[in-house]
Amino acid sequence: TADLAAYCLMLGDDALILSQRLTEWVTCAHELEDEVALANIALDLLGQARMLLSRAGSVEGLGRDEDALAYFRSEPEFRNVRLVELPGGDFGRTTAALLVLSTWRLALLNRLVGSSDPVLSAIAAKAVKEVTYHREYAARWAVRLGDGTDYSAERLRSGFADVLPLVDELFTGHAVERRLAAAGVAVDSTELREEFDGVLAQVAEQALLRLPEVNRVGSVGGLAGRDGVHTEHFGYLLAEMQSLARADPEATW
Amino acid sequence: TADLAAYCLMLGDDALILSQRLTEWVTCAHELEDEVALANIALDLLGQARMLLSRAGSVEGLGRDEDALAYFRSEPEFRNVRLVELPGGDFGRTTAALLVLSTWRLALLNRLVGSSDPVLSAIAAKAVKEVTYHREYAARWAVRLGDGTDYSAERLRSGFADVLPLVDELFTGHAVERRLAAAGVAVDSTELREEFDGVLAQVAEQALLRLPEVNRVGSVGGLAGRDGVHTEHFGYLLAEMQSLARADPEATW
Amino acid sequence: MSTDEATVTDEERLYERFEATVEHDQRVEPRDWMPEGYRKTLVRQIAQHAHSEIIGMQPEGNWLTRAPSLRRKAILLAKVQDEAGHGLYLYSAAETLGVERSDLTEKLVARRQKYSSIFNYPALTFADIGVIGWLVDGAAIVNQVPLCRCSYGPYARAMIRICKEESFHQRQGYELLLTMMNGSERQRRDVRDAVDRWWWPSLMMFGPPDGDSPNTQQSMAWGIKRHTNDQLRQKFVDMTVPQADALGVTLPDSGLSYNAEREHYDFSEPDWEEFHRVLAGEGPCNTQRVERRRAAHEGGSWVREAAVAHAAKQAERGRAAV
Amino acid sequence: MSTDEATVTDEERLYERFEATVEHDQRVEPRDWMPEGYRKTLVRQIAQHAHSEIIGMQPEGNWLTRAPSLRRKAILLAKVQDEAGHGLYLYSAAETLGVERSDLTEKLVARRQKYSSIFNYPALTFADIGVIGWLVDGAAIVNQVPLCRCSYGPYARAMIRICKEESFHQRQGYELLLTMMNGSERQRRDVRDAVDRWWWPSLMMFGPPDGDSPNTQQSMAWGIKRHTNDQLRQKFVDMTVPQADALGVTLPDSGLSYNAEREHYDFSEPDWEEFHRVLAGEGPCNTQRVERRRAAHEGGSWVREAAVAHAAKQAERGRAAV
Repeated sequence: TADLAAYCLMLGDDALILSQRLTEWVTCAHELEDEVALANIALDLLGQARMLLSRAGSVEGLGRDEDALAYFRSEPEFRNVRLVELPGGDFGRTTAALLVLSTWRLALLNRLVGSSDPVLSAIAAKAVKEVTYHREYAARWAVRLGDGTDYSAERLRSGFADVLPLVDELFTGHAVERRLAAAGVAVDSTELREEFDGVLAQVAEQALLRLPEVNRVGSVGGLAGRDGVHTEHFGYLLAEMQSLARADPEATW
Repeated sequence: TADLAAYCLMLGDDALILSQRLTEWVTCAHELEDEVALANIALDLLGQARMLLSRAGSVEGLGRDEDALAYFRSEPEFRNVRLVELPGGDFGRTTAALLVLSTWRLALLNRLVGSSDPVLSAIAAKAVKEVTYHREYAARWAVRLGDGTDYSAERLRSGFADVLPLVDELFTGHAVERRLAAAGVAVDSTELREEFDGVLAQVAEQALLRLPEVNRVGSVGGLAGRDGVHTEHFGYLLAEMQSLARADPEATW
Repeated sequence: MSTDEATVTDEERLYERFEATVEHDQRVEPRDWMPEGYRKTLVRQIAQHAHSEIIGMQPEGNWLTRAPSLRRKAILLAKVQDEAGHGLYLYSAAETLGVERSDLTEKLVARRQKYSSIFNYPALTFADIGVIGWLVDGAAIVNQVPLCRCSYGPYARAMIRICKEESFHQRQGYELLLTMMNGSERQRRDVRDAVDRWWWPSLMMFGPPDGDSPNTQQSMAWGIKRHTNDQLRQKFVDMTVPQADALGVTLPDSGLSYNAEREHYDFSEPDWEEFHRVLAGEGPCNTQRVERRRAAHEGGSWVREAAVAHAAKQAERGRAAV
Repeated sequence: MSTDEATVTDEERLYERFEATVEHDQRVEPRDWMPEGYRKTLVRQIAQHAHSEIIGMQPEGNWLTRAPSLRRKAILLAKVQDEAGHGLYLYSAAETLGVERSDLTEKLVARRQKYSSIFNYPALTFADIGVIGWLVDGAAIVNQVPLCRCSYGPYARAMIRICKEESFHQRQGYELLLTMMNGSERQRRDVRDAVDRWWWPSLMMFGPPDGDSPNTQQSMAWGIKRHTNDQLRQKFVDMTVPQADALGVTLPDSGLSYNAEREHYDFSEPDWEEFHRVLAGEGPCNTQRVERRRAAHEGGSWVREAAVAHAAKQAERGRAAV
């Protein structure tokens, strides 16, 4: 059950942190319709994060609820991949990050529906519909940007150049995953690579995008986001996100 | 003595927050020499802030030291002017903000040397030399930018357009100041306007800069920075600055 | 009879029909004839209202990334999203009057059209989120409920939908404040402080006193407005004072007291000089608010251009394929 | 005798004099003749060293705005400032060899010159600040103390000044760790975690094992280098293990133990594959580090251009006034 709690945190933290990054677009996107859409996606992911964090807390049995886990864990206790920590503010990068993460997550969720854990299975079933839309939204924009103007194609390419170096981390098959996958509870992420590569290649083709060659962002002695070893960007995101909750720990909200 | 503590916080918080903004330049300025210079100015201001906050804490008598005041006050308890909260990242704006604040502060410190409070007087005597250099540095850059390229002149002008709307707040003559000034302890900031305007006009002339006409940034029902009513930027700055100290209140550093 | 005279007579007949529609509380629809002044007034008012929804996202948006619980974050995000939606309905309503949304956006970012001045105040603590819901949305509802019976159909219909969501938001805001008042000392301090800062600007949301509001009469005659500024302000005060009591906060007006004779609360005049200063551009956040929208608009132009270019290419391919 | 032969003979004589200087531990100075290979090796090494100081500001710079006490903030700010200063001395030393600092900066941001790979690791908690001071500055000192006797005068003199400041920084780092180990549970956790992350990269700072370091012999012959990589690494381990014990942390190497026969600590091999990956650009922060410097350089070009334009105008005015 320590494994199950850790696994729920992995999937929950991915959603929580990507949601936080997408939220930054609200009030400053290029078009109101996209502020609405990005807020929607952020809300979906926030909802998934809440369910997964709650589940992690109840499995763990230490009395931590979703807020204790979101607001009172320190950086090395977060289990999200580093990809979702990338700074926002660039719609090319946001499009690339959202396409990559939702393609991976959808492939995962589709399999997780069959989990032997009924809670994970139910969460996955609900999330599949949402993430299908997220992937469509990102793919649609990838095609518009890639097959739009020369400038937008370059911005999309540059967005992928920022995101692709962090993609391998999604497929490392963390020990926790593998143990749970063997028990029929989780999905071994190494199995998702083929589907992921196929979808990405298809979108890239439609977007007339040649995925750039990039240097991987390596791990630290073999450890990365899933082990609590994050990027330097992450501390700032957490400082902001947790600031009020931590400023007044006695408060009730 | 409540007044004296409040006054020390005003001058200390101005220094602390401007120091924090200048620190943001270290590792990303246009030239190493300027990273060194900006770090120097930030260090001077940090030193002034530490003395003034310590003094505020000891006058107040509640056992709060410089760190308790810097890291564990909430936003409405800070007494700095809003000018120092302006976002950084634009060297035209940094130049304008530093020129305005150090011109004002030098005029004030020169008078504060004569304070009947021996601690304030000593702090002022030391700070005068430092802030003289800060003002010179900012003035030198204002002239270089204003009398440099067309583009740099426009960036300087735009920096002043961001800063000037907040200048009046420096000269409002807060009730605390006026009471302490009457007792010979503080300087009534309304008396500094003439000298300030003179220095600024002189630098503007050398920089071939016509100070732009701007709308003032108004107060909130008569209240502004000195009353703890800040800008929306300030909360983010504090969240970042205080994050680690608040994350582990039991820690010793 | 010259053509000109015929036209005039036609127009008189049209005007009479328009007046009858308005008088019988029927709806004027986009295809109906309407006087130019009516159209212009409506365009200005609906645009201003739409801009207010969009700019109004910013003070609340300031707390999205820092909301102190995941539940509050979800509530706030949904609310800000609703406001974007309201802006979209209202821009659509304005477009039925023959203007382009892109043109209205340009006017907003060039400061050639206004939005509700209240959004030029900063949201400084999370209590402000509650107070904006309670007081600002509360005042908006008092202003807007009569607009559900506005003589212009598309505007009235947009308002019905918006008002429903606004009262939901208002209740959420009040509920947040109740929770905070039952929380920590710091939370109570923040609520009181936020009420002090937002009370007077909320009263100003109804506009200047009736004596200084020259357009009110015409708007009422046209069925756009149903009550005067002062009537609405009184209604808001009467509604809000008991809510403040229930919450346990003191409104920052020593002149506030129940007048048994009038059966209304007496209250002091807001600082109308501050109101006019903010209106003239010297509020605490005017520049910041418009600049943020302008930066988003200009910084995002490459994305909009890409979408247009892609659509054109697709259309081209479609034609080529036929 | 042809001119060519005369030149060769001159050069031979110069070379002999150069070798004698080096052999007698005297200093080669900028105006002295030196072999082209010596000059090139020095330029590369000094530039790499200067770049390391500048890039090395970033992991620590990451905590400047979040330092948890004002005293620690002042210490850290002064330290990062010193590193900028070290970079400046070293660029000056490189310039005595006939290269331009601006050219070296261009090479850095174009990734055509390297810097110490350790700075491609992230500084994730404030404990990292202490560990960087203790281990990274510690390793740097072991590397650099012999450079104070380097055969090239300007480099040797720069190193003397730098080493003095580095040992001050190292003591500050160790003192921070001592304080943290006496602090809260979280602080101790962060220290242990930081030691685990930085230990192996610190060992890698001495470069590949002697067998894989082809340039070492030549550099030693020229008096640039005084010890092999493995000698220095051993020295660092011997020095550090007792400090780790005093601190109460366990270094993450199960193979670490004192060898009474060798009178040295035995230790395991670092993961040289990771070393080569990071060197090849695939460390956790390579792109981030260079991009930050590139963005600063390119984003600040308008400021440098303004300074140049202003100086030119001033010079023009000066000439006009004469």
